[in-house]
Amino acid sequence: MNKSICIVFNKTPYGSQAGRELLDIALMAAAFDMPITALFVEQGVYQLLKGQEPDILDIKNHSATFKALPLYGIEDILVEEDALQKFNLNVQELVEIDGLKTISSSHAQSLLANSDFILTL
Amino acid sequence: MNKSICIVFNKTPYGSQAGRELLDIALMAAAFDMPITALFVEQGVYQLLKGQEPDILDIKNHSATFKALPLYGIEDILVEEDALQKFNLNVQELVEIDGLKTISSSHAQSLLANSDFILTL
Amino acid sequence: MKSLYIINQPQKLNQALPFISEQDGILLIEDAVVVATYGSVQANHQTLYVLVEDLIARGLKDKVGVEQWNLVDYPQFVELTLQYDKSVSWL
Amino acid sequence: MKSLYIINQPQKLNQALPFISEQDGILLIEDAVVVATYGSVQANHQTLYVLVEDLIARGLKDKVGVEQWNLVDYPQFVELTLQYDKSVSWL
Amino acid sequence: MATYSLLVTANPYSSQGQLSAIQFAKTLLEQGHELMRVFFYADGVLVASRLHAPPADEINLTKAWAKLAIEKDIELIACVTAANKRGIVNVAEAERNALTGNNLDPAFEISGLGQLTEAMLNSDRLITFG
Amino acid sequence: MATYSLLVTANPYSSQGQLSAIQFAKTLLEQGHELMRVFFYADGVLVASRLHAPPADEINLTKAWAKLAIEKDIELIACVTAANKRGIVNVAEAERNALTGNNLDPAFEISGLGQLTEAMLNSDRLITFG
Repeated sequence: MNKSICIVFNKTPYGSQAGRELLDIALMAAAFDMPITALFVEQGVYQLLKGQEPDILDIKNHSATFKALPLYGIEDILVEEDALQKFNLNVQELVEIDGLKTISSSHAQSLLANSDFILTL
Repeated sequence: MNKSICIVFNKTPYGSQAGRELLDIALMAAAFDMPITALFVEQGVYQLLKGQEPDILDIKNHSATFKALPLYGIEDILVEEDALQKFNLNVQELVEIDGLKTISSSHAQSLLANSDFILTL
Repeated sequence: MKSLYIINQPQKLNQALPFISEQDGILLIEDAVVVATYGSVQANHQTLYVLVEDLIARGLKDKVGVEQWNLVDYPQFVELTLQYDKSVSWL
Repeated sequence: MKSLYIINQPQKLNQALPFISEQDGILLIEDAVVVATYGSVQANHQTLYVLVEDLIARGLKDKVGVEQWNLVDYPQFVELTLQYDKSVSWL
Repeated sequence: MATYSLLVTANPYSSQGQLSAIQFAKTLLEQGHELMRVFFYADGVLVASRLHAPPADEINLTKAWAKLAIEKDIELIACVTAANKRGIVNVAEAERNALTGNNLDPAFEISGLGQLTEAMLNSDRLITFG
Repeated sequence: MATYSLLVTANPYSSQGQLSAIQFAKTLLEQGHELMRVFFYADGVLVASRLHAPPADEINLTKAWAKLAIEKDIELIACVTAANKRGIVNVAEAERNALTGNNLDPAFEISGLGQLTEAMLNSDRLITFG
């Protein structure tokens, strides 16, 4: 059994490159057959919002790549319920990704406890 | 009458270079005879703490330079009272600078309102 | 003097608020625009603006509480910097 | 698995806390060490550590609430990363 | 019409501030205002390197500034202390520090902090992007 | 004795993370542990430039890493995508992108993200400094 990795998105796009550069790590780890979970918490839930148009500011839109995660074998895509609520968002406003689920903070806690690696940026 | 500048220190040393690089601006503006206020708010009050020893981590100690501000003609050195209280600090724990005063947030407000330029980093 | 406070990170708004006078304006740009889409700000009579290009970039244009926030674009951003006596970027 | 959460900015501690399990450890380094010198942390049974070199650098060594915080130096920091199953830098 | 100067301290890679500054600069010029100087300080100086190779479908911020500077005759000045510390050097600074190479983009100039103070005193507005 | 790898994403100029990483690396080596690899990513790659000229009385982080790498035979690897975007290029990347110059310090290597994944799989501990 390969070591597992949980990649934690906790920052808004596009004020930093964190989302973009974490995605690159996720795709590379998938190529090494590591079991991967993508976890979106706090302001990281904004990464998944539908209808982003950063191109109007000459910024590349990476949000479509999230949709492709299942194609790379990344099927655990989890979004923190409390964050959605706090920011007045609902799941219907997020990009449609096969298998995307919301989870509670306590569920996130045990998920993190059981991962071999946890990365944030 | 020259334009006045208020330089706002609001970050802890030494996790960033902000304190150091704001000091350089203050000294340069003083050379141009601009009336200068150095204002320490929020976590910026840690810049003035006595007994800093960043050299043990190979970081240069810039806190002594604050003491020299009056020599450069910078005599308005103001520290936010609320921040000291919030962080459990008192004026006796700060480096001794001639003319250093504590001020309330509302006093800081009117000071900022009356400055021609305000810089943070 | 009236100042325009420019805020570019969400957590900076609450840090800056105690120092902003009643007659001042507050403009949210970059990542800070998310603040205009949830809850309400404990502003003290200041006029509140949010940069529309940064909202559109993040897919948030339709989620702003417009009763509290004035949407401005870049041309209006430039005009605001002239309308106020000075601009302050609270970093 | 027991994790060591490494926090290097003051505001990150409260953001990370909801995700940290009871059996985990929390280590404050760099600018985050200031948190150990005021108020108290709403920790949920986690063991709390603070890096002493970063406290000394900032003149804060004598201001730590030692009933809640364990002071560790760099050699102990390395030992902690082995004592816990993994380390997590919550950036 | 007003005279602006900009102070840009934003990291060109991990923040959005350089892009905002460019957008603001273009807009004020379109409105007929004058842009006297853009002063780069702190991590803002990193944009003055000519060695950037971003992916082909992404903006090259250095070239975007350079284009603006050439078309509109705007001074782009990077603070010498901030730049040397951050690995941005022109030929003279490289020689003075015995470095094997240099990387300053020709659209930018290296100078002292006095250029910022002077910009403050001689512009109607100074806007900071951090 | 354990095998470590480090992931360093900290900006070398506006954060303390590079210094913390060097201190941690020295300490673990003193304790007899092994340091397999230091992988630089995001703004962390900026330290791999050989063109830094910090003030004489301040630490040169690039040289501090290089000293450690040479004395203890440690791999210092900067991610190629992160590096090119941030103006850190070796001779080959400079040619490929038609850049006039290069600035990679000889103690560092440019390689792909796979080197990070491999370090994760082959070390007992991965510690991140951001």
